[in-house]
Amino acid sequence: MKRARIYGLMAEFDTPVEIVKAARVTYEAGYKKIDAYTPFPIEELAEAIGFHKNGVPLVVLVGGLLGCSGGFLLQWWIATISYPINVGGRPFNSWPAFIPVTFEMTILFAGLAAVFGMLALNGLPMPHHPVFNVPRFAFASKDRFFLIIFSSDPNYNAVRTRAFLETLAPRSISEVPD
Amino acid sequence: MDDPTQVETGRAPVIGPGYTFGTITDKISSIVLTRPTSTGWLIGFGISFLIVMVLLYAIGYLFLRGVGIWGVNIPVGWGFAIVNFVWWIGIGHAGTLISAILLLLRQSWRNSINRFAEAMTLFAVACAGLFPLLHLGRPWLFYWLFPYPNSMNYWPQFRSPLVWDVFAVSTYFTISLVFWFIGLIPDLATLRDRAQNRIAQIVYGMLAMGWRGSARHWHRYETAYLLLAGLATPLVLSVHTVVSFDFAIGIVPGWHTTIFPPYFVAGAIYSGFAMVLVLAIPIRKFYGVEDFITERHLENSAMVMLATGLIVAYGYVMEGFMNWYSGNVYENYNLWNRLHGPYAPWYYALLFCNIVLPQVLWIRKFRTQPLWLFLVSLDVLLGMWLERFIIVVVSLHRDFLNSSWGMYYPTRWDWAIFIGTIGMFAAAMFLFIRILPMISIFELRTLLPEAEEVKSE
Amino acid sequence: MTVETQLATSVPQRSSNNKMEDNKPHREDVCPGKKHKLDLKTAHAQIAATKGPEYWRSLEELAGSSEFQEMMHREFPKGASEWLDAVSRRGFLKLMGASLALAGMTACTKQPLEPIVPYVRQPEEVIPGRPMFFATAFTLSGYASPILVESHLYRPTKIEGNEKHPASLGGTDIFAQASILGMYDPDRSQTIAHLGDVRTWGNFLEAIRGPLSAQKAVQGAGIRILTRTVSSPALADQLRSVLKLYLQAKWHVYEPVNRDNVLEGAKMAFGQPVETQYRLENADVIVSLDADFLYAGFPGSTRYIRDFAKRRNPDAGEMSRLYVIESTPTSTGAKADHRLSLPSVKVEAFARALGSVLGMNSGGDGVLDRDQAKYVAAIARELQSHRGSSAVIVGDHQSPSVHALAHAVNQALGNIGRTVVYTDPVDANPVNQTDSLKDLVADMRAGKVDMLFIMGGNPAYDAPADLNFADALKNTNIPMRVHLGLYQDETAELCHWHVNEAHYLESWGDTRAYDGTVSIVQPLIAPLYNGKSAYELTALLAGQAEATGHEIVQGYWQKQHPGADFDAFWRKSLHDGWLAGTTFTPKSVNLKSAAFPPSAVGDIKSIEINFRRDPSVYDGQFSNNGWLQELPKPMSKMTWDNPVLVGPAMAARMGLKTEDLVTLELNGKKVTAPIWIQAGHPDNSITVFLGYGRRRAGRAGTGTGFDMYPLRSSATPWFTTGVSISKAGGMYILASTQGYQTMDTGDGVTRPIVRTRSLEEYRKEPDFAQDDKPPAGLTLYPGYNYRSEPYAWGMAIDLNACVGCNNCILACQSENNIPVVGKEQCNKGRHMHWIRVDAYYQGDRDNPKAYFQPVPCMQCENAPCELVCPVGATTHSSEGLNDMVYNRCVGTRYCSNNCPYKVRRFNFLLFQDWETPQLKMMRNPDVTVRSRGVMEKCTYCIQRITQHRIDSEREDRKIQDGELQTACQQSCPANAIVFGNINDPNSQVSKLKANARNYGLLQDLNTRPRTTYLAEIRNPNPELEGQRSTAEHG
Amino acid sequence: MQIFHRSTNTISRATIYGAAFLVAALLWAVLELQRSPYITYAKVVRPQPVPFSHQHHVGGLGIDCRYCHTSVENSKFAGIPPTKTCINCHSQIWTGAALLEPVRESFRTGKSLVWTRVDDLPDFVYFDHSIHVNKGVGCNTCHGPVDRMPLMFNYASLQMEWCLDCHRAPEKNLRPRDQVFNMRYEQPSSEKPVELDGKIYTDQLSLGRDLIRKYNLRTVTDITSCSTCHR
Repeated sequence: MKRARIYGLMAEFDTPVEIVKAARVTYEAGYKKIDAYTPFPIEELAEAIGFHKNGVPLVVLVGGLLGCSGGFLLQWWIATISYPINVGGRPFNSWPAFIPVTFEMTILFAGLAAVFGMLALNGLPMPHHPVFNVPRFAFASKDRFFLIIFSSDPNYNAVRTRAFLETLAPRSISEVPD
Repeated sequence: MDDPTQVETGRAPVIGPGYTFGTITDKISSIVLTRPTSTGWLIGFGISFLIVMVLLYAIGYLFLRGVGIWGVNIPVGWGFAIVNFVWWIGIGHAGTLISAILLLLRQSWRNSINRFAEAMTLFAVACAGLFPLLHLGRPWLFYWLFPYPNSMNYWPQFRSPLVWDVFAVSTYFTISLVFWFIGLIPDLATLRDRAQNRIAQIVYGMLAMGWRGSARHWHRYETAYLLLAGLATPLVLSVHTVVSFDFAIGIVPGWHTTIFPPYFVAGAIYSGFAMVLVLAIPIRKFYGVEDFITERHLENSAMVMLATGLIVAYGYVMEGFMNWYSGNVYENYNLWNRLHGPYAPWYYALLFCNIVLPQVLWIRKFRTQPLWLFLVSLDVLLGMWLERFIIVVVSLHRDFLNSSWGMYYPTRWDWAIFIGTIGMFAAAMFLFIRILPMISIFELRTLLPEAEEVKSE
Repeated sequence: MTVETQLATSVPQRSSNNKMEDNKPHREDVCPGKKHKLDLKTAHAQIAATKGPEYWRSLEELAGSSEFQEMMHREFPKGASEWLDAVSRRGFLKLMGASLALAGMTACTKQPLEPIVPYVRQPEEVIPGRPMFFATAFTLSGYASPILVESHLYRPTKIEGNEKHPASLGGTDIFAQASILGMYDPDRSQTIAHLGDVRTWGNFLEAIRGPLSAQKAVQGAGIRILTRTVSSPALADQLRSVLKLYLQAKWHVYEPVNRDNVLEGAKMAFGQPVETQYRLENADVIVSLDADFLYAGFPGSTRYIRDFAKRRNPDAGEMSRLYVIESTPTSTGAKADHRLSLPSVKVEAFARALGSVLGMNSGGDGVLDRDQAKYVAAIARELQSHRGSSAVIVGDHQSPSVHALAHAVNQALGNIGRTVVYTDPVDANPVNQTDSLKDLVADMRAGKVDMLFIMGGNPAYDAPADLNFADALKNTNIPMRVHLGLYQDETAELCHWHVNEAHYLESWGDTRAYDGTVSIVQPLIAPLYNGKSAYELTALLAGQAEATGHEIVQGYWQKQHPGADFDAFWRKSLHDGWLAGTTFTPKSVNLKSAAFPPSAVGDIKSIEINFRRDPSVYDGQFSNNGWLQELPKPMSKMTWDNPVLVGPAMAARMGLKTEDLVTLELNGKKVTAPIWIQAGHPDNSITVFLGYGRRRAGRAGTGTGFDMYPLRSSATPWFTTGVSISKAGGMYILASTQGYQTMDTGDGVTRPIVRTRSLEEYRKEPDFAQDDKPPAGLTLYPGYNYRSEPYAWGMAIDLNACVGCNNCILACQSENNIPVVGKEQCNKGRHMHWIRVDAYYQGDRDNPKAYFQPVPCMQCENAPCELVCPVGATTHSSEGLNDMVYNRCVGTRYCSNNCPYKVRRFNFLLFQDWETPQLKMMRNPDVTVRSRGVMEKCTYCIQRITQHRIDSEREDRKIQDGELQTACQQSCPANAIVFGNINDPNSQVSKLKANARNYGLLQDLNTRPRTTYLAEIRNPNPELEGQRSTAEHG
Repeated sequence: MQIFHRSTNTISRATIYGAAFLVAALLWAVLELQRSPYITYAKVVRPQPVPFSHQHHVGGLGIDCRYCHTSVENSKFAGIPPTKTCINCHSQIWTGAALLEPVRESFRTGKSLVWTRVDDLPDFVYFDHSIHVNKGVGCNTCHGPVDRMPLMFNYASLQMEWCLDCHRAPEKNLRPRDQVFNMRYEQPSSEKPVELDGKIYTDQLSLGRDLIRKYNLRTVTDITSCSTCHR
């Protein structure tokens, strides 16, 4: 593959403990544009790279409220405005009977919001990504843990950054072509 | 929370000793990625596929001639179709329950069974979803149950539990589906990276949507997953509650009972876990994953069954008691009819299957020995089916006016469609096992000591 | 005959006051049916496009289509293929239909282009879209039921009673109502046939000319004419003139269900044949000796029901008391205040005992036991204390002596002229029909017969077994045997010539009601298959081959009513439905002998067998009528079969269960049939019903049930002893439409379904039926306000008046296009009747009390069915009707499950017949024809309500009370069903609902039914109370 | 290793989020279709044996509707004229016209003309002309400007929503009874006021409301009950 510009420098570690340690050090060393890749969720890691709160809960809340109000209003409108009709002598707005559907709609919208919100915020789907250019990255979904410093980081410097990573004693360091 | 690594006295661990991230990954992904397919699988799938053909034939004939080919009549307007519907929906409760509720309860042992439990849920709900459609007199008009702007200016009737059903079941299916899919994404990524041939890579790659295990992604992922669990928990409880409304809202003696929602939910979990065991026990044997689905899992599931079984038993007792206590002639007769009427043998069979026999689970041997547990689970599945039969048919066949009493006899078409759905369910399970990781790989990884160390620091 | 002479001459009574039609039979619009739809329309187009004779010819073409022929020759009950699982041809059609349906949802809503076909010249009286009503009369065994026929563009669609006629007063009977289906029956004989090959009328004239002229020479010594009972003055006159023409010719009469005993009884008492009429409105005490006078088939029953019901109202005047002494349980027995279950052979003894107490020298041996004797005493006392206001009625089955005895008793009690009236016989040729047939057979065997004309009737099937008529017909080579009949039946099979008869709705004629009043029978439609009437055939014998029925009948009456005003007289007669001044005047006859020779009854100890006309198919002439076949018989609710009735005690003794097959053997003849255990049937006695087991009836009648005629002999046509019963082994499925025939449930509770008390109890506690009425404010909901509406429809059904005659069921079936589903479906509990009549037995099963309860839709204000319908296919109208929108229904059947009254009916399969053109013509165009997969139910005849509302609104007025009647109400001879506006406090229905007896069925469920019931009050004789266990208080 | 090309990112996102819109679009299309003339035949001329022109007979010659549609005032069915009605005039005029041959033939042979139904409701809908005409619903309110139709077509969709439009607000369309058969009637406006019982109306709604009272129409609840049209 022709030499393209660099996306970042990637260091490979063996254990969760190492990567978390490494991430902390790197962050404290002033590298802010970094990320870490692991085969399973490690809560500490997010904090380590300075990622604390995310927008998912808000999206879900909005979705839930939409579903709830939408669900009830639909039924209410149908039963009292659109075509009010006497069913078994019950009042047009028999709201207790509308609760189940309202509830289901709430869950449905909130649930879908959670899923698609999460995907959107994560920028997925993204089948193509520079990190995949690194052959060993295949192990990120098995038993290896990767730390990357993006070339976009102000402090990034091909030579110094590599040196810095060396100090973290990774199993390997590889350049990530963009 | 309990440390899965240390083995309590006599209690099996949730994961066998000596596994690493790597070995777990390889062992599970190999089941999917290895070629060629095992003959056992081919035979099993072949048989279930044939049964699906029977189902299709039966459905074709049904649409051709109308529901009259079934045993339904006046007074028994609902027969096998609704019985099977409730049965399947009930079974479909275990998956989401395990993945959602047990997740919230931090029951880490769930990690190794939730994946195929969820799949099982989806397929069960799909089978269930068939029946409300098939049992319609004019199935091609099913879409009138959905609110859509039409030239008649007319809408569904939202006071009807059947409409609630439509919403509950479709919501449940959708949420279960996305829940299951979200859980799959990291494992799909794993498969993508393990897959050897191009097609597999592309397919798994597409489904994985480019998951790369970024810490940020994991963070949002976990939040979303947790929220979904939080949403799915009330949902799963609501679904069978709504299904029970189909009956509880009616005025038919034997239907019109306030105890139905809780007792239906309990029953659902009961049969759900039974089905989980019926699937887990053979699977762990044939694919040699006893180390991931250990006796511990079997035992825990057995305990859940025992507990829910007792709730169900309580339900029966209260039902009977209320029938008598109400002092209402029709309610009284409903009880009498169950005990002495033409369907009495079925009622006693139900009591035996659901209440008497499962008590053996008090004995540890039956909880831990796969074969026994398997048989008990089958018995529970049968029992729960009988329960729905009693509720639907026996309540309807003798209600208020003696002049309108009748009997219900299922026809061969009733049976064909019932068994057909079982075949459909099996076929789907086979396919799932073959092409997707039946055990959540990444969640299993978190159970390993190495994974725990981070926290212990 | 052209349609002009046919119809221009017929006179409508009510012209178009409440129905409309727009040239197309309405149908539910569903995709699978779609494929047929175009066929249907074009077919109809073809029919309507042509006019006059071609109209019918084009119909014949349709009827002649191969598809139709194929169906006609299928020897299954109608629609049999529906439940034969093999995919039949029709099944295949439906496959295509279904696939069309599944092809695409939107495709469903696209309508095909429809032709619309106007007249070329439109008749004056026709307003397109509005029906006309013609008065005519239906005749059964010589007795006429005066009727009005609703006609849409000259297509008769429904039969109603003629309320202006004294013999009807608006009521009808089941046979009259069902006869409309008989007319459209696609299995009817459609051609003249010679040895089975199709021939023309011309051919027939050819064939008959020679032999007839040959007979001239011998004064017609070889001519024999066999008819059914003839009460038609014109026909009788014709026949007599034929006999004058051929002095040696003979006219024989035979009906399997004849009144020989009545005739002989009258002769025995008065030396002359007389007709006995009863004036039940004057009767305080009625004693029925085996007389089923409250059910169709008993002359005058329609009127008797009305008069009887009038006297059964505990709130107005003195309530009459009815004693019934009978063997076979009948609906009359069910209404009795005291029913004595007595084998027929002992009834004579009972009568004699009664007679001797009342001072006849009637003997009265000691056959009766203590209880029975007690009855005799009690009844005698009652009769004596009600001189002039009592009536003893004897059934046709009882021996002449019993009839004579009854005449004597009535005379002695001074009832003549008050409750009992004698007139000339309605039968124009009152001979002993059994003897008449015997003579004929004798002549046949003696080879004296050269030409035999069988006009109507089916002797080959229903003649007494010992006469062996069929054999006589087959093996005594009579050179010319001619059969005139509606069907190519068992008799037609054995005749050289078969002439297809014109149905009475297709031809001119006249007939007499039980009171002698003559009605002109006017055609409602030109003969579908160019059939000939008996009048025309007789005219042929009299040498007037070309005479039309119209000329014959009008000609005859012109002779009777000469004078300038004949045309006016004629038009009035046609319009009113009867000829003024033809009613018989009571005649005074005096008892000639007081001797009552004992009639021979075999060994009383041995088992007795009763032969009875079937409550549904009568003597077999209606056995191809699907409506009647599927009509649940009043006591057993049996459909499509005639099991052997056995009493509980006897069944227990012999170890018989319902549906067991048994073999009956009587003087050498054997019949195997299933058992039905009938509560109230006396011990040591069984009952079999005639009219089933036909070989050549048609798709509905052929092979249904069991032929009992082989056991019936001319000596003992109604009952005899000495029958032997033996288990034949095996079972036979019987389709009864009622699941459970008592209000007692297994847990020892009696449900308050039919609420009843004795008169005294009622007087003490008038509001006994109210106990469980829920308080108005019981529900959580505010409730819907109907008071502000101009109309709020409601119905009240008086259980006291209802005699379980089944009229309402048939009226509803005819009015609302309700399909016939066949035995198998009935057996599955899928019968479609919108109104049913439940029969409940209470108390001692050997002689229980029985109650009838008609159950239509209750139109609940808090309707449980509506609440659960997911698509809102059933909702409430502002006038309180529980609307059912068939085209919205998707068929979840949830509504039916949730209906505590189970009055909803579901089209589990494609029950409606979309193929047969005749049946399409019969449909009521104002009611949607439902297709497969939709729920249906009673809506208080919404089509009638709407029509009356529209008509009244056009005139800016309100609908008058009584102006609007539901079909069931209109047909009810007892006025038991009252429908109207409950927002109008003065309406009849409001008044009834205010009555203390008024209660809602299952009212404790707070469904607030709009249909309510008036509790039943019985008027037992205190002297006899406790005679029988009375456990029915609910 | 990199399995996918860079472009797949955009493509995959486009497909996922695009799918949503696609489904919506399809649904919309179906709903449009069911209202389209393809289904309703609205404004679509149908094949007829004779090209009868209402424009000529009504607009041109000013023949009253009731001359042909005789039963419109007292039957649910307005009535299709028998051939005789045509011949009444056409035995005098246009006796030779080739176009009219089918009519003459029908009259000669006694075989009816077979027209194609124009305003055709489904068979489960029971519409009654007489009541509408008598309560002040004009012919052209539903049938459109028949007097300007050379060939006949159904003006409205005849779908339930269309019926309900009027049944839910009759005042929008009512007119005095004597105007029902007036093809040129216009709803009251300040330019063209309508007079009724000596009162001058300049807007439809006030006229309509008074007519509802005058002709004592049933309430909207009444006429939107299912059984009003379905039996």
